[in-house]
Amino acid sequence: MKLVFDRPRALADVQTHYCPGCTHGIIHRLVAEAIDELDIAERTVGVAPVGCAVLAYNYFNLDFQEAAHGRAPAVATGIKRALPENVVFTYQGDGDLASIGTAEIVHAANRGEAITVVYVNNAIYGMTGGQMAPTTLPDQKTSTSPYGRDVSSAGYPIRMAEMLSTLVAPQYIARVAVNSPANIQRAKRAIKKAFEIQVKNKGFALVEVLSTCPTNWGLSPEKALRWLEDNMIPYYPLGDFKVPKEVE
Amino acid sequence: MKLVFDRPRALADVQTHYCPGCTHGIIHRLVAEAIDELDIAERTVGVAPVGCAVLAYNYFNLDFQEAAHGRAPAVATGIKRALPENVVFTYQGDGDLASIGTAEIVHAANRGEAITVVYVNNAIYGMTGGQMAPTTLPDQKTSTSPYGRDVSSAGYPIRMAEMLSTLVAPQYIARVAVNSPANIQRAKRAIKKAFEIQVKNKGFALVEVLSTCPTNWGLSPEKALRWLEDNMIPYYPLGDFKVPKEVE
Amino acid sequence: MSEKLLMKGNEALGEAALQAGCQLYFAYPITPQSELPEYLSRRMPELGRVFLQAESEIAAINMVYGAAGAGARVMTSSSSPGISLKQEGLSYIAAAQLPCVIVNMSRGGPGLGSIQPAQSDYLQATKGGGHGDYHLIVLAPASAQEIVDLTILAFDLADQYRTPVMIMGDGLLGQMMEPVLFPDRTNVELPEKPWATTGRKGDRPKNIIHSLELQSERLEAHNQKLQEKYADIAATQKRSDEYLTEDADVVLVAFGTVARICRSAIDMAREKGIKAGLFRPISLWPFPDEALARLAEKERVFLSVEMNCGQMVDDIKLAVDCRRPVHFFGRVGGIVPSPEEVLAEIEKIMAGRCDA
Amino acid sequence: MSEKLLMKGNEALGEAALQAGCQLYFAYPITPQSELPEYLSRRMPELGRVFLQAESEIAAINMVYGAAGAGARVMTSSSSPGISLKQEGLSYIAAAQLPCVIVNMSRGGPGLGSIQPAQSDYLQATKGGGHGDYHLIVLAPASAQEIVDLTILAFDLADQYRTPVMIMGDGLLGQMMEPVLFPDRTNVELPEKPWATTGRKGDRPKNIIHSLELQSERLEAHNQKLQEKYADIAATQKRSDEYLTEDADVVLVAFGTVARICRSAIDMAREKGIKAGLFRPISLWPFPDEALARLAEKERVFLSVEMNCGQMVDDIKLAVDCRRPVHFFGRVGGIVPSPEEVLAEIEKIMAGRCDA
Amino acid sequence: MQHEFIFAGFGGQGVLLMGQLLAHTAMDEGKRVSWIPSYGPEMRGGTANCTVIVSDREIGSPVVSRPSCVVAMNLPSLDKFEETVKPNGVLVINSSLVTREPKRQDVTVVKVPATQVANELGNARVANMVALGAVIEATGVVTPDGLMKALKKNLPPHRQNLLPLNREAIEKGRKTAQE
Amino acid sequence: MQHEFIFAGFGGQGVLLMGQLLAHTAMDEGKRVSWIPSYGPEMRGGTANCTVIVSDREIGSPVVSRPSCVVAMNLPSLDKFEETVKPNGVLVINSSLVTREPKRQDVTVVKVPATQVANELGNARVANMVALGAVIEATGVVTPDGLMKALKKNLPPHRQNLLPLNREAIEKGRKTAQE
Amino acid sequence: MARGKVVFNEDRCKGCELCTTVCPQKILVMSETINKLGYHPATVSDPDKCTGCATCARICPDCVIKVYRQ
Amino acid sequence: MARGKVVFNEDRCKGCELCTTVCPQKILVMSETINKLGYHPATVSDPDKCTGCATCARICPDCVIKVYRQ
Ligand SMILES: Cc1ncc(C[n+]2csc(CCOP(=O)(O)OP(=O)(O)O)c2C)c(N)n1
Ligand SMILES: Cc1ncc(C[n+]2csc(CCOP(=O)(O)OP(=O)(O)O)c2C)c(N)n1
Ligand code: SF4
Ligand code: SF4
Ligand code: SF4
Ligand code: SF4
Ligand code: SF4
Ligand code: SF4
Ligand SMILES: [Mg+2]
Ligand SMILES: [Mg+2]
Repeated sequence: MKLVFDRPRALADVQTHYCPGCTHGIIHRLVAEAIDELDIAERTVGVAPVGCAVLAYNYFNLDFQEAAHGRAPAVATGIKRALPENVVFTYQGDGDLASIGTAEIVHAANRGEAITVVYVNNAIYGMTGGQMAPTTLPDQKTSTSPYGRDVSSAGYPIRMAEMLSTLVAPQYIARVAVNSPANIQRAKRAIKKAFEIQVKNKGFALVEVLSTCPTNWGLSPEKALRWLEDNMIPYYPLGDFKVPKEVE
Repeated sequence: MKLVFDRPRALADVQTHYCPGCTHGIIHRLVAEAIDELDIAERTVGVAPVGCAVLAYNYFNLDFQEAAHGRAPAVATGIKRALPENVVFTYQGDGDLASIGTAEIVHAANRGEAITVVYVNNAIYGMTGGQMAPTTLPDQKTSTSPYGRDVSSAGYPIRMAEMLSTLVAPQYIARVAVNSPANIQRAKRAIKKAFEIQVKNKGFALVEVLSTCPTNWGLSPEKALRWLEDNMIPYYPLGDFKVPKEVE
Repeated sequence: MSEKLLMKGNEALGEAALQAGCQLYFAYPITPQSELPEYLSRRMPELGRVFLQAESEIAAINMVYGAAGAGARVMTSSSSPGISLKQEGLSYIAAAQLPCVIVNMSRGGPGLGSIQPAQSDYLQATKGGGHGDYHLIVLAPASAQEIVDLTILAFDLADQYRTPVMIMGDGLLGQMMEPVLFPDRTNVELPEKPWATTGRKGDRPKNIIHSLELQSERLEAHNQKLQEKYADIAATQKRSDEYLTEDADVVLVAFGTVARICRSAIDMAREKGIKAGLFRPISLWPFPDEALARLAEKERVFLSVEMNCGQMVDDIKLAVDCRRPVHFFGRVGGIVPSPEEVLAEIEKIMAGRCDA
Repeated sequence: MSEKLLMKGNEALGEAALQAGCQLYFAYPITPQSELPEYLSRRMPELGRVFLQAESEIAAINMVYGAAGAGARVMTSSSSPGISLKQEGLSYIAAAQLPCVIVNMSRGGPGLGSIQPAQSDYLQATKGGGHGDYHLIVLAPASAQEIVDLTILAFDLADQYRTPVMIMGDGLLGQMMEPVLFPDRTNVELPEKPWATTGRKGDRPKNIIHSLELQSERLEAHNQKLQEKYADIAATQKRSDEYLTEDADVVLVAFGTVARICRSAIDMAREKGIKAGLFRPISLWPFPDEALARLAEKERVFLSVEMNCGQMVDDIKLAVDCRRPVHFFGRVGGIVPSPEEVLAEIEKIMAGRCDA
Repeated sequence: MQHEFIFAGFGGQGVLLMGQLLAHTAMDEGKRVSWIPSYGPEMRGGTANCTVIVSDREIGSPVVSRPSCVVAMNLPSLDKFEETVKPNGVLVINSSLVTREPKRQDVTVVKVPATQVANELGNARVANMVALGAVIEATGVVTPDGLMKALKKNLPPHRQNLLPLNREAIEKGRKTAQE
Repeated sequence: MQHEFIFAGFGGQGVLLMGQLLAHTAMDEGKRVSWIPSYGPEMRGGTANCTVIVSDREIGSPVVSRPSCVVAMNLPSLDKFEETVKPNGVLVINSSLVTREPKRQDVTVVKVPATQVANELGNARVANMVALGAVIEATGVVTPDGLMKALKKNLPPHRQNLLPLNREAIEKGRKTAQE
Repeated sequence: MARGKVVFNEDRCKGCELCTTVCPQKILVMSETINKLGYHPATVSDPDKCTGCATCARICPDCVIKVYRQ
Repeated sequence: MARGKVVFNEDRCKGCELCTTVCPQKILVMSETINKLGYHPATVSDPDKCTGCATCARICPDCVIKVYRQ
């Protein structure tokens, strides 16, 4: 029998600190698979800001920079401008990218910075213990929205993929989810495409990945997948929002 | 003969420091007229960040707060939440709102903060002497884009009205220009509507006003109006991008 | 309220703020102060007050600026990296003379560091982390009860002097539960704020909140006014506490959490016959230098114990006019020194002293 | 280059950075340093290097972090409020030990203040405006030529110690034209940076740039490493200059622009028979305390002259071990003191001294 | 007189609550008290512990390196904290989960099959109360009466129905310690 | 020997350039020099001035409160700076625009109808060169030759055609001052 | 007789000329004189033709012009 | 004979059960034993039915599962 599925080389063979069933782990693997398949590990630099994935530098077999909360796109810009031949990607949470780091992602996208952004939207601040995120759904209870998110005061969950798609420069913007084997395969293709674009076209690409946080949602891993499907996907529709002509 | 046109009461009877022909002055008047017509001067608080209009507190007969660069929407949020019965508006430049203050405007808009935003887009950093703004047009020469804005490195001029219109909460978003008497009248109506919405619906409203900077564009005031018409309006189309049902 | 409650420091702080009349709270999540926003997100809506999670620390401090300028009692909180982000805003608030309360439950640094307790933002807080000549009043509680008392005081001082006041704690103080009593504040009258931007009604001249002064002479005059205010605060608002200093040969200087560790170490030293005492700055700015100078009149040695690399040492040296030896012992990175370690340090110093 | 050029300080700084091999520059516009980005926006594309106007000061410092981590020579510049915004980033850069150069052409504060020259960010720069125990090397030039020399030095020190270096000037130095000579640097070899994240090629272990240390013990060890580095820098990198101090009865202490004003005042004082001299710190951190202590061996008085409210005074007192009187004269808000005013201050002190 | 406790166990065993209840009781009985949780890195899982001090006078360090009593609800906790107990102190062990014998000879060892007792009572979650009963019996830090009062006061309204169960658990714990 | 100049006038009169050219000349003649503009609030319009110091030794304060020479290209400049000239200093006045007589008796007053001369030369913009000619004549701070060289060196390539005009302007200015 | 009348607050005029470019009657011109601010202010050359349409006032950035109409 | 084979890196399993919910053959179950991390690891109940489709491996967040196919 042939080995048909194994840990990608770009993923370090270590145990992660993620909670059981947290889909951060799946997304890590998809990123590593894309890097393996494109054979770019030797020239890739990852950037992970603080958030549950802050220790990503331990989990990838890649050069890595840790970034301050929200600033990964700026850090990645610095790296990419210094090393234009390298492949640079950020791995950011929703609190990170859609709240404190709004200016940085908007402007990196607007400049068409040739980086790949993996945007993990789990509708919550995972690392800090489950506070409301800009992406938290209406009426969703979190530790700082104990009565449920009140959209009249806290506003609506923000759809970053759609918003960034209004900009001219970005080449590829898509939203995927990792709640089922089929969606994971789609997510895989999108993430790979986002890296391919950097390798080929040198443009900005972002993949928003709907992800779970069983711990802070207070659900079992399986129920969390279902909650994602039933609640997040209707609000955050999956699909490509911006596709470059050549790569389509 | 009847007096048919005079300085609005909300506009202080003092000389401004604006350069000859700078349309900041026109926009000030339109804001003051709207406030007079709605008779809300006694409960209005203005917020102006640093930028050519930083001294707006001297030019309006209104309570006023100066804000740090980019932070007017946050300051206005603080005021409005403290004084929900008051009318609060910001008067922000393009460098301010569309660059350093990106996160603050996106999130004030996304929260549906019940404030009125007057966004003066003159495609340049006026106050600091004509550096490239996020809104500077492709190939436009400025003191920090001496060879013309290179979109491949500096990105494309950012269309804030369009981008913010993808959000759920904002009630009214429009773009106007003050380059001709007819457009000034339209601008007037839009600005008034933006205040009316706050008075009636308590929602977020933003009017982007295309404005001139004769000094830093290196053009006479009249030529500047024409440059605005010929170059800015084609890139920044005028019109309503988001209109509330009730006020339409 | 007069019943004793067992509360976490972070929650006690939140409740004290409410009782001090805090009407709005703006902040961004960060460990180890999250119990504070979490507590207030439950309590403030109950009271019809404003809890708003801001999009960032920068937005939060600027919301505080706006609300304070509008005349409200307002607070924000964060921890070290988040406090660094607020430095521009703090400088603006100090310059515009707006009363407000800022909480720093500080953590190990620099950079992302750790979330464990630390005191390594002492210099940032006391020497001005932002630009320009300004000060925050900085209060450092050492127990949950003191968190309550100093939080209420912070709001009052902020209004009295129209100045930002910082409560400086650490994760340990924030997480620890201790009994607290809330003082009766039903009869407290909050001061008028005729300068607030609440709408220019009738013929009151317009109110302006600003810090721009393009004419250097006016900016200098404004700075002089601020300096006079700071001198006034320094003259009247220095706070400190002492424990067994009277006959002490070695005086430990420590604030917050560490002061309590030192207290235990002192008890242990006394048991061993070493006359140790504790000087505890409660106001870090203004630094209680005169009280310390009085202690330096007698010949004794000083030992600064801190959860940082010695940031308070210079203030102590200056307070004692460089006339007495000032030693230092510190742990950093989130490590809380143990009483035993501190005792060992005391013994070392006393031994050295005998040698000398 | 060896021809003398008449250049503005800001432009000389830009050219010096280019000659020092600065490959990338990220910044956000602010007066009074705009000539620097404007100059570099012309020059860097000519040289095939990277000029990028960032969306904010925060983005700029984080771009610097990224590029420095990738092994490049990189610079940013701003002025007071913009520098306050960079504090979190600076703490991260110091913690991650990334070499880079930060320019602060400071202006009147606090808050928005004015754009006129000031030195009121001294404490922010030297005591750490960000969180945690860290230092910047801070260099304060007093002429266009020194701007050139110290800028080049800054890049070299940054690499040598893997640490951020700040050039601290003010609008006057930035706007002033003076002759400058650029040293010949064609043979300078830039140090290797085996730690840089340039892609994990072959079997070199991966490189990681980070400052998180969740284990307190490791974070403490990292802090100790940083402190050792700072001690090393303090031992070898203190820089100062003296003028007529040998026989001086009164020693003025001043840096940057003000040092030049003092020089003139000293000349005037000498003409009147007053023995005045100047001690000029060039490195503000590490503060040249030993050189100052040597001056304090003789009985003389010190006068700190600053464009702030006396921020350097404590450093002087500590350097002279509180043994000599340290007076202060300052102007703020963008006002540059005149030699006449300083002279008057000197005369006052000398008169007081005779009285005493 | 000062008692210093460390309660330690798995995340779900309710060790934090156990400490809090003791602190509440002691406070209501007029003692000075402090309670601190171990608060680790911003991540999940693993073990938990808390430190409780009960004292007649002002409490100095709330951090304790040499507690007078350690309560080890599981094996890793015993491994970690056994060495720290003060000589002549008390070591309370949940003998249902801790398989090995303690090494210390200079302390009073109290073995309580807390999990087993709780299971017998029909609710594994009250193992912490069983252990707490043993603790107060072994140390005398608070009165049983005070503990019962504090229990009632601190159970949230919708949990008041669990009062009898918890009471019984405490009583059972006390009994074991008397043996 | 140290010369301290303040050049002042309307924004468009080229006073900053005038000072820069003098600084360039002096530098090329081996002197120490410094030039600083008045740099005001972040806004436009109004008057401009610059300070130039030319010295044999290291320059201390680049800011000058008592210049040895003031060049007032318009009336507001005279109003503002007349009082500051050192006794026995030089006051150069653009008499085409300055209508009043100077008050100072203790300084050498040089009146140059700079604007008028420039207009006669066909280009109002060289009034600054006319005045500068007068300045070097009245103060001797640099040689006429040096100034001409510096002029040529510092005119940008596309302006070299203006060299003769500027030269003539300087010469005319020198003549007036000789009178 | 003129249907309208414009009154200039001359000392506030910055001489930007914008009013002159929009007057439908083309009756606004720049004056030879210099005002307090140092600018040539705008003025009306042929007051009788003024219709009081206020177009000039609406574009004036400095609120220099008052308009009267019958 | 089985068409596929799954091999578990048992000590890395966090017992999240996700693999068990997606296996088309429904042959994955949670073991009674406890692994080094303190979790009940997943295991295969009926190896013969495994098709080697790798669905389980694809959803496993912890890269616990290697899959072989003929
Ligand atoms: C400046 C700053 N503010 C706040 C924090 C605290 N903090 C750490 S991670 C985080 C957000 C985590 O949420 P998200 O980005 O959604 O990532 P997740 O953990 O959910 O994957 C926050 C607020 C910080 N470290 N720095
Ligand atoms: C934190 C900070 N960064 C930079 C500046 C400098 N600054 C002042 S105003 C301004 C921008 C002005 O441009 P814009 O917002 O477009 O307004 P305009 O002057 O064009 O009307 C800048 C960058 C500042 N004051 N504060
Ligand atoms: S807290 Fe949430 S996002 Fe973070 S590791 Fe756990 S489950 Fe995943
Ligand atoms: S600089 Fe430009 S925007 Fe500013 S006042 Fe002048 S013309 Fe207007
Ligand atoms: S009111 Fe109309 S007609 Fe009269 S001057 Fe103005 S624009 Fe011309
Ligand atoms: S538009 Fe106004 S400022 Fe401009 S010229 Fe006419 S009156 Fe004067
Ligand atoms: S490979 Fe397919 S059939 Fe085999 S265990 Fe995994 S999911 Fe089931
Ligand atoms: S999905 Fe992975 S971690 Fe989860 S139970 Fe299955 S093998 Fe274990
Ligand atoms: Mg998240
Ligand atoms: Mg602008």
